[in-house]
Amino acid sequence: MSELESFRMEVREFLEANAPRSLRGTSPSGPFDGYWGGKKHPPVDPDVLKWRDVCYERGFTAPTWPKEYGGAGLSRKHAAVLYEEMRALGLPRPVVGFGFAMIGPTLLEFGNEEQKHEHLPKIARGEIRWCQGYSEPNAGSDLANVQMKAERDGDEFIVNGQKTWTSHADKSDWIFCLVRTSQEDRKQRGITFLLVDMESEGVSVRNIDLISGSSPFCETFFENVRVPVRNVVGQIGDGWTVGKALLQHERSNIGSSIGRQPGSGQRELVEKARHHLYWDGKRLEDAVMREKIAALGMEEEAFQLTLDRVAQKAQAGGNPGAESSILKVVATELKQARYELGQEIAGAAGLGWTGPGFSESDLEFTREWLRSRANTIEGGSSEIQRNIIAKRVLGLPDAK
Amino acid sequence: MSELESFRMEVREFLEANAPRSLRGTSPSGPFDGYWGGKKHPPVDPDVLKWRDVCYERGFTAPTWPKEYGGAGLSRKHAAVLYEEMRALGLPRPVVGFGFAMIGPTLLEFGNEEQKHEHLPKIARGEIRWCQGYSEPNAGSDLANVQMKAERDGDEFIVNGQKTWTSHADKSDWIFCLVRTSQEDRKQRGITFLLVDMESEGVSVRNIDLISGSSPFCETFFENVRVPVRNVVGQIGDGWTVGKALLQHERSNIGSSIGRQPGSGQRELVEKARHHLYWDGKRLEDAVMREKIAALGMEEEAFQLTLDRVAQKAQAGGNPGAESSILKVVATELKQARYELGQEIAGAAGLGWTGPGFSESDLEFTREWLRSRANTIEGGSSEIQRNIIAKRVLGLPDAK
Amino acid sequence: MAERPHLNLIANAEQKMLAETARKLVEEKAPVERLRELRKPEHPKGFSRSLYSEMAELGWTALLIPEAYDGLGLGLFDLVGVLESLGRELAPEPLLTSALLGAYPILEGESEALRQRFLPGIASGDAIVTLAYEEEGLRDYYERPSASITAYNAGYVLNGTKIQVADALVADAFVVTCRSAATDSLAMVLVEANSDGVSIERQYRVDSRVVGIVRFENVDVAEDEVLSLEAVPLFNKTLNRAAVGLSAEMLGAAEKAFEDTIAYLKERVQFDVPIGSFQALQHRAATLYCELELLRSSVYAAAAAADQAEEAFPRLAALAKARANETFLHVAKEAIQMHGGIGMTDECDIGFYLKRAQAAAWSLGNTSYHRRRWAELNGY
Amino acid sequence: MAERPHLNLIANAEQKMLAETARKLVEEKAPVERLRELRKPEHPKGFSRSLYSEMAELGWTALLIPEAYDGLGLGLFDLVGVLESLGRELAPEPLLTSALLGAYPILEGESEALRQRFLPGIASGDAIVTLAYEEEGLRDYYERPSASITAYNAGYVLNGTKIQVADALVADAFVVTCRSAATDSLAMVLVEANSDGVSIERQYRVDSRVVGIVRFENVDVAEDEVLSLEAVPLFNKTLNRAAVGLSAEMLGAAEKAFEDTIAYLKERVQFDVPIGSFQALQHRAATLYCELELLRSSVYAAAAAADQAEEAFPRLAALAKARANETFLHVAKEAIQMHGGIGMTDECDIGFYLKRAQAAAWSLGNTSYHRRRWAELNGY
Repeated sequence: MSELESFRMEVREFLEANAPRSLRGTSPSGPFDGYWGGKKHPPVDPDVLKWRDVCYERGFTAPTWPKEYGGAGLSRKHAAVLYEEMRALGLPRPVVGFGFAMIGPTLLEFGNEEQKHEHLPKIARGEIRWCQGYSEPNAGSDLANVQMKAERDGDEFIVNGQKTWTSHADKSDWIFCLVRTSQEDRKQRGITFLLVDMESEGVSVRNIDLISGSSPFCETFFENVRVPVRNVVGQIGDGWTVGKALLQHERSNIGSSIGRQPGSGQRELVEKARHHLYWDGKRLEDAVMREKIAALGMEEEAFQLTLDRVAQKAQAGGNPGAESSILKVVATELKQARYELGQEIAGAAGLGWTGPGFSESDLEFTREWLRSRANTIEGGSSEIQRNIIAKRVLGLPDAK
Repeated sequence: MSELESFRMEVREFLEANAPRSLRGTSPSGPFDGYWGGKKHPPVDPDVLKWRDVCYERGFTAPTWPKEYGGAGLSRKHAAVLYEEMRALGLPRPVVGFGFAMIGPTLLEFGNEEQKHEHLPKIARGEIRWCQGYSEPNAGSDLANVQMKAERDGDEFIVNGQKTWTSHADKSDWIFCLVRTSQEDRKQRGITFLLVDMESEGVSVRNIDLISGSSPFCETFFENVRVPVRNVVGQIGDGWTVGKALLQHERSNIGSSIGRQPGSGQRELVEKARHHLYWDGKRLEDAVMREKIAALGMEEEAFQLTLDRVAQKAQAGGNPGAESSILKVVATELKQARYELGQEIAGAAGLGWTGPGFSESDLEFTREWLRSRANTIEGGSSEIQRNIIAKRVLGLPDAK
Repeated sequence: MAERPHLNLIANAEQKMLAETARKLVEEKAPVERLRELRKPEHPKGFSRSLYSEMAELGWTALLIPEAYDGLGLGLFDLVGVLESLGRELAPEPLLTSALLGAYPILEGESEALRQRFLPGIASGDAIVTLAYEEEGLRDYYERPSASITAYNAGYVLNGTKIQVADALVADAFVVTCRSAATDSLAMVLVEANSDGVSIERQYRVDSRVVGIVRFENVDVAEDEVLSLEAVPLFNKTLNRAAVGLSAEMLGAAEKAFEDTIAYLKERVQFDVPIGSFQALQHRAATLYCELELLRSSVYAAAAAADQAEEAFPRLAALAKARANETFLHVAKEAIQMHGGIGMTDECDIGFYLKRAQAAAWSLGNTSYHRRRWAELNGY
Repeated sequence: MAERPHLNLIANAEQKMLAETARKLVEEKAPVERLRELRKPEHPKGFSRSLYSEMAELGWTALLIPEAYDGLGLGLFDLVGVLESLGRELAPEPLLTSALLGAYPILEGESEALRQRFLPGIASGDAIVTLAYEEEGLRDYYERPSASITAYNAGYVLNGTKIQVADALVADAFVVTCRSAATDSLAMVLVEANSDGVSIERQYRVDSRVVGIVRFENVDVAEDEVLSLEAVPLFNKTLNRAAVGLSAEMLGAAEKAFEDTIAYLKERVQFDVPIGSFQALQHRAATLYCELELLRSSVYAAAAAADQAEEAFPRLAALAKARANETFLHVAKEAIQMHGGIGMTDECDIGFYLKRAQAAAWSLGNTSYHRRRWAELNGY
């Protein structure tokens, strides 16, 4: 038995002995997506906390992180085995969120020892919940257009300005921000990556409602907020380097999240068609709709196969390659097309905002249809993605 | 009876008395599109020449041109009546071609007396056939990128270079060209509009085959061709002004040519479907195809109604308006879509290049399908048209 | 396949003035942001009754009603200009409802008594009559409803449930599509809202319009409240007219969403330039502009054909609605994309246009429905 | 709806080398401009027999044939890499014809005699066998041909006419789809080209491929020349395999047309900049790139599923061909538009790609056909 296989056995035993029964079968497609943690977290199922604790003890909440920072020091391959076994039992990740997925890896790469020791263990235990402060109202796709000012005053910065699209800011304890510490000729310069405790005086948060209803997004305002200079990650004025690296963590998550459940889009549409359309024995009567669903189902499968191919290439040790640049734009436009077609299938039944007279599942689908319009805007708009493909992959020249 | 109505009576009498029986019912949708004239014209039906002669005598070959240049000096409204009556009898225009439609109006606007007297009557009689020398191999959509050189030598220019896409150059007697007479900072400057007798030494012509087969297009080469300076139209170096005005004549013809036969596209497709697809009584069996034809037929009708609306606005004395800017791009893309759908209907029967095993009408349709790909390139590509709409109609800013 | 008739596609001076007046009034008193208030549960009507009265005073509700019933006896082209103006701000005042959905079947139906009873009130704006034709699971088989009437005494009894009935909560009466048990054909009858056995429940729709579930339980229908017992032609005529009216609203809405987007493209700066200078966006904007112009021609042509009583009218009505569905949705989606993140927020008005586009596309015949009708009318 | 199996989507080292060899040979000896010569009436074969022999020597014709019949016994994934390379230059050498259209039904059919008679020759490149399945007016009801066999003596007699038969003029034998009069079912039989009653006429197709009308007039078919008398499964299996092979050619062709276009965008200067710097074109090019990547995954997956004998194979074959149809046509149309005027001339190679795209899209099932199959296989 290889070392990896014996690790797998070990994990199985651990999970069998320690994973609470009540959590098994709840993830990843179940109702529970994992423990987001933080000081403001509402009262939580004690089994979730128990699950977090037993994992933390073994370093399994952040398995690839070094032991000294609360991880288990596992290789990627070992961590993959761990996750496979958790998935096999339908277990949620013990700790999830921006801390674990984004600022954690960034601190490991760019943080100093003090910062790592201070923040990483708390993230691994889910004690502190983090949110992201990148976007500003006047920036949009132009992320480097950072206007929020941080002026030096001795050992502190005085921060003034506004961030937007800060997901879950209302539930978070700390925020990592790009701030402007000096004006330079290129706007990518003079940006600093700063960690801010949201309990500091002068920080306030307002929820953003979307066209689809309430949302996790917030606007976060900073008015004369004092932040210690030691909260800078990397060099002062070199925050763009840190910020860009962090964005890689974000992007790589988006495309693959769509392909997670193979064939699910088509299945959902056919299910919808079963409810709302006429059937002729085993066949959908409306030939036009049948072809539309098939066209969509095919595109979805082609995309999932592309995800597989990218993954196999990466596994084979090769560069993930140019193919991966298409994932975000294809995934999001496909998702929109799926919701549009679903709405076409639902017809008048898809026009509800709340009850009565509309089914729960139709209402939810309608909200998601509206929400899906943001997919091609957030996380690098489709326009930005196509610019990137044109320039980086196809090597087309910059507009003069 | 209004003056216009009495003119109509007069025209009717004239046509009844003079229009050869053999030509009635041959146009505009018939096989004959009119007399193109010129010295190289192949032997022609004597009735066509007779028709030309009786019309020329009354100035009816170019009815709006002044009498002194071979026209009838009619107002636009009167000319419209004349054409209506010709159309009612299915008569072709007595003289057609680039002379009548393009260089004639341009000379009327920009030519000097000598030029008007020399060229217009010959155009009106169809004695001289003209072609257009605008495009060059390296210009494409960038029409102002004129490289063909004309160097002054006393009373003459010595012309060297190449024009392309010169329709019917092989059958034409004269060519009107944009030539470069000086290098300036803006390339629109230093262009001169020049008339060249194609019998001059050093002019040669080569036919261009298209992907759809043979074509009227030619490449026209100029090697040390001597052209008298008096053949300049407008000012030396100011040919862009003349050339642009001439292009207006071209563009305004393209859009409307598509709408000339209302409903014809859909009719043709349904006819094709009758041949190639299965019918269920009066209804096309294939619901998907039925919807595709309907969608196309609807777009066609919407376009034709837009043509009508533009025409009615113009008639009402108003500005033709922003709507007219869309005609070219919509007409050509619609035409392409129609041919694509026709090919979809024809299926394997639409794959022939020549016989045997393919019907004449399918073969012709296939060639036209291929030819239609050029419609969105020639006469101002769809890209150029959209630039124009974005900038001139929508007022969007230039790219920096 | 019929030839195209000559249609007058340009508004005359009176029509222009009417539309201009409407546009100013709507811009001033009915800006789209009003919907954030009107959509709340505490506004059961979903529109402003006083503004509607003002519209009625300007004659809009009377436009299509013959002079014999105190109307102005004008045409659909006149109304289309007004509806286009309402559409620009997505104004929910029930002009389309009353002037077309309710009044038209009464006007063209078989009951003179109903004409006298309702048309003057509709013309004055005092009465609101709506059409109840949607049912759960019916989709676009409008001529085969489950609701039905059976003979009873000298009249009939109506049973059935209609959904998403426009302006159900304020309607004085409903024109109801139902199956006549005797003839096994589509019938249309009128029922007053306060009749015994009628109950109404508000529905909350994505486009903030107030619609309702209307239940009819053993409701008496008198002989002279029957509009038609062989109602397929009457229903189709009603659908056609109303579809053109709705298309006009959609045209106005699409055009406003487009204008707002173009304005945003000029004003929003990214990467140090206005985003409207990016050619990819310019070309997409140009494409939308083309579609809008084609839609405009289609709507005006359908209205003109109605007024000129042209045989082509049903075809052109199908054309107008199919293109309105496609164009408005396309414009609305692009409008949000071009607005970027801000376009996704409820604070920004542009999202209302997408919601309305979806709802309007599924009212009075979706695209597929009208394409099928078009194909049928063109003989294939 | 079935779950997706694990499919190996990456070529192994041998497969890469095979494809690379093919690509080099084709680039060197079969550049697309060759078609201007080959399409002429004086080239009745429409391809180079000596080049085909060279391909056979490299083992390409033997790839799929079992070792028992002198083949290499490899898989579809191996062949797909070679076909992709041929596709890049639209090379008309009949590899797809022989290796799939002809060999596959013989291999999977019921006649061991035919296997022994033909497979070794196909493997060595000496014999060319093709499939005759298209008929006038048949469209894609492939399983309902007019050609038919009736029992006669110990065997059958075949009558009928097939059109656009690939490589008809050089084929040694035809696999023919026909109706069995006795069973009223689809049958597949083999007929040698030099049999009495077979006549062949060249057809000129838009894509410069040599195809032919093949007429069968009272042609004798021996008992052991019958591949199947209940041939729907055999035909579908053949169509699926061949469709994947054709999709691989189309992938290669689309990818080459795309590369040529990108190169042109970089080199062609207008308005003093390379036209590839225009964002509207950049975004369209990026969209094509995405479509190509999805097509590539689909083709490789279908080939892998065939080799892994996965149940999902028929679904994935439909996916590959449907997407190949759409993508290749889209790429080819955009390629011409982006080349501008020069792209319209016969002197420019890019036009060949559009012509081939159209012809390929209508061979072995159009998009609509494969979507319907997909829907069926997914239970709706």
